[in-house]
Amino acid sequence: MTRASDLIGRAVTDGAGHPLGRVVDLVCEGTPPRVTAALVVRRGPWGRLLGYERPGEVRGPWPIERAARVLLRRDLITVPWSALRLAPLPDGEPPVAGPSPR
Amino acid sequence: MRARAWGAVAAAVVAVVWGGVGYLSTRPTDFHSYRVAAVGSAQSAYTGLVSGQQASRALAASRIPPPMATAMLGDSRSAIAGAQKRLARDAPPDERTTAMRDELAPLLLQADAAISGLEDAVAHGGAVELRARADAADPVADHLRRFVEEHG
Amino acid sequence: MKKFLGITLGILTAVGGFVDIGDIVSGSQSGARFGIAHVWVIVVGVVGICVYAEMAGRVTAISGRPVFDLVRERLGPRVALVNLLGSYAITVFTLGAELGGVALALQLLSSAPYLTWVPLVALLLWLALWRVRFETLERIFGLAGLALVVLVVGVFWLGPDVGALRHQALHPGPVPGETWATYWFFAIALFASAMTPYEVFFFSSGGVEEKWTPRDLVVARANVFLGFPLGGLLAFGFMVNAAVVYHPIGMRVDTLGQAVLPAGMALGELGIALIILGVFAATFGAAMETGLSAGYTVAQFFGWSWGKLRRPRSAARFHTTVLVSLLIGVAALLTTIDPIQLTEYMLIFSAVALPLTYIPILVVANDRHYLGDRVNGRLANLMGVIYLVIVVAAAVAAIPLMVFTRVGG
Amino acid sequence: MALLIGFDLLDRQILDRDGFPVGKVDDVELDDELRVVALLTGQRAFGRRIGGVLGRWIGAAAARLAEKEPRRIPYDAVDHVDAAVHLSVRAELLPPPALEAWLDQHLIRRIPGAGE
Repeated sequence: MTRASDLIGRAVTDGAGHPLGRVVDLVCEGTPPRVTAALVVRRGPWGRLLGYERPGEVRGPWPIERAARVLLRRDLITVPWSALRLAPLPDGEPPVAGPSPR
Repeated sequence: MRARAWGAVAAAVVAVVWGGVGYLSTRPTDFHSYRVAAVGSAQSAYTGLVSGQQASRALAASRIPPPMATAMLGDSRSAIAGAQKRLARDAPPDERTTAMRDELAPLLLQADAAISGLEDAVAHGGAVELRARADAADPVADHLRRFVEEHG
Repeated sequence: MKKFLGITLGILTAVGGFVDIGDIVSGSQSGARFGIAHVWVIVVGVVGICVYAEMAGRVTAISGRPVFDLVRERLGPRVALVNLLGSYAITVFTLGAELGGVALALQLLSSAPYLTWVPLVALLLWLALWRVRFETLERIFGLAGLALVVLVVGVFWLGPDVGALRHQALHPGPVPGETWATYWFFAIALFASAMTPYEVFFFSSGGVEEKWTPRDLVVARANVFLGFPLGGLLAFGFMVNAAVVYHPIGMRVDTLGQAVLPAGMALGELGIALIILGVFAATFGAAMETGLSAGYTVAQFFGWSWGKLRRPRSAARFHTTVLVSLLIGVAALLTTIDPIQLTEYMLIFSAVALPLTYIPILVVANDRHYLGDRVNGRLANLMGVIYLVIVVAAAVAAIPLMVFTRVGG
Repeated sequence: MALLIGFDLLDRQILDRDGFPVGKVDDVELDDELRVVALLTGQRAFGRRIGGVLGRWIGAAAARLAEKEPRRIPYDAVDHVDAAVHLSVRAELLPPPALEAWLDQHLIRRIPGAGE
C-alpha cells in the first residue's frame, strides 16, 4: 500500500532518465479515482500554491496571484504517470512504482 | 541536509541577537543614554505624582469611590519607585549628567513623600486636608515637568 | 419583527464585543501622548476589520468552512502549522491580557490587588463558558459593553478645547517632544487593536455553528458594517478623553485607573460605575471570545469536533484546549507582568501575525470553486488588496519600531 | 473534472452524514494500481506526512496516546467532495479518535454538566 505523501514531493525523471522535477500533485480519473498523471514542477520551493494550480478556479486579486505564480511555481507541467519514473529516495529506499532507471 | 542547514541558520541568528543584546546592555553609559534614562524616569514620576493628585482631588470631591483612589495612589507609588530604580541603575558619566541626577533625585524623594502624605490623608484625613496635600504637591510636579521639557 | 430584533441585538453585541483591552490601552496611551492625531488610524482599522470580517463571513456562509480550516487547506500542513502556532500564541497572549483587564477593573472597585482576582476571574470565565448558553452570555456582555458610551458622552463635560482637537485630527504627526517613530509605533498598535485576528476566528466559527446560509448574510453584514464602526467610536472615546485630560499637561497613561478617571471627572461616581462596568464587560466578553478562539484555531486545524453549542463530551479535545489555554493565560499573568505592558506586546505581535490569516481568506474569497458567483467583486478585491498592503506593511514595521522606540518608551 | 489528490483531498475536513467533524484528510492510501482506497486521518498520519523532526515527534506522541495506527476511512464511504469531504456514514461507525476518547474518559466525563 502506498500513501499519497510518499509520492508527492518525490523527484521524478522521464523514461530516459532525464530529471523532470518534483511531483506536487496527483491527477486522478474515474471512480474510484485512479492516478493517471502527476503535476510536476521543474524548480520552485515547497508549499502549496494557494489554490492557483487549478486554472480558472481561482481568479485571486492579481498581486497574490502573480506572487503565487512567480514565487511558488515557475512552470507546472502535467506528465502522464506511465511516462515518468520515480527517482530513488536519497536513503536508497527503492522507488515504489515503475522500474528505477539505475 | 535541510535540518542541518536550518540548524546553522538558527544558531547564527541566536549568536547575533545574543551578541547584540550583550553589547547594548553593557555599553558604557554615555551622555545621551543617561539623559534618555533620566528623562524617562522623570516622566514616569511626573505621571505617577499628577495621577495621585488627580485621584485625591476626585475623591475629595467624591467623584470616585475610595478603593479606586487607594488603587491609583498605589500605582503612583510603584511608578515613582520604578523611576528611582531606573535613575539609580547607571552612574552619571560626566558633570552635566551628575547635575541632572542631583536635580532629579531629590525631586523623586519629594514626589514619594507627597504620595505617602496623600495616602495618609485618604486613610484618615478629611476632604479639606486631602485637597490641601494635593495642592502642596504642585511645585514638585511643575519642577518634574520642567525637567522633562528641558532635557527631553 | 423577530429578524429586526435579531439584527439590532447582533449589532449591539458587535459593539460591545469590538472593544477590548487592546483598544482601551492603545486608545488612551495614544490620546495622552499625541492627542487625537491618530484618529485616522481608528477609521482605517475599522474599515479594515469590516472588509476582513465581511469576506470571512461570506466564505463561511457559502462554503460552511471556518477560517482556520481553510488556512490549512490553502497553505498546506507545514506552513499552516507555523501559522497555527503564531495565531494560537497571540490568541492566548490576548486572553491573558483580557483577564488582566478584568482583574484591574475589579481592583478599582475593591482594595484587593488585581493578582488575587485573576484566578477567580479565570474560574468564573471557565464556568460561564462551560455552563451558560453562549447566546445569553454574548448578549449580556455585549450590551453591558455599551456602558462605555459614557466616555463619548462625558467628554463634553470636561470642557474640551475643540479647536486644539480639530488641529490635532487634521495634522496627523508627532507633537513636539515625540518622534515619527513613536507616532508610527502607536499607529500600528491602534491598527492592530482594531483588526484583531481572534475576532474573525470567532465571527466565522460562530457562522459555522449557527449554520449560516447565504440568506443569513444580511444579518451578518449588518453586524459587521454597523457593529464594528460603533465599536470604533467607543475606542475613540478613550482616545479623546485622554487627549482632553492628559495631553495638555504632558501626562501619560500607564494604568487602567488613569484610563477611566476622566469619566469620573466628567460625571462623578455614576460615570465611574458605568465606565468600570463597561470595561469589565468588554474585557470579560473579549476573554470569552479569545478563550473560545484559542480552542477554535487548534480544533479546526486538526479537524476535531468543536463548538460552544456542542455538548462537551462530543468535543472533548476542543474543550480541553480551551481549558489549557485559560490556564496558560492565568500563568502568563501570575508572572506578575503588568497587564498593560502585556497588552502592548500583544498588540505588536498581533500586527505581525495578521497577514498569516488575512492572505488565505483573501484568496479563498476569490475561489469560484467554493463561492460560485459570490466571489469578491471589483470593490471587495480593491479594498482587499489595499488592506493587504497595509497589513503586510504593518507586520513588517511592527517589530523594528518596537525595538527602536523601546516599546514606545 | 479531474480530481487532484493534493488539492481536493489532502488537508480537507471530513464530515459524516450529519455534518459531524470526523477529522482532516491527513493522508490518502493508494493500492498497487494507484487507485484511491482509503483516507487516513489522525496525528500519526499527520506526523508522518509533514515529516521532519516535528512530524516524528507528533507521530511518537500520538503513538504513546494509544493511537496504534491512523484511522482508516474506506474511500467508498465518501459521498461527495465540495468544500469538505462528506461521508455517507455516521461517525459512530468509524474507528473512534484515540485522543478524543482518552480525554473524554480521563477528563471531560468527570466534570458535571459534560453530558448536556
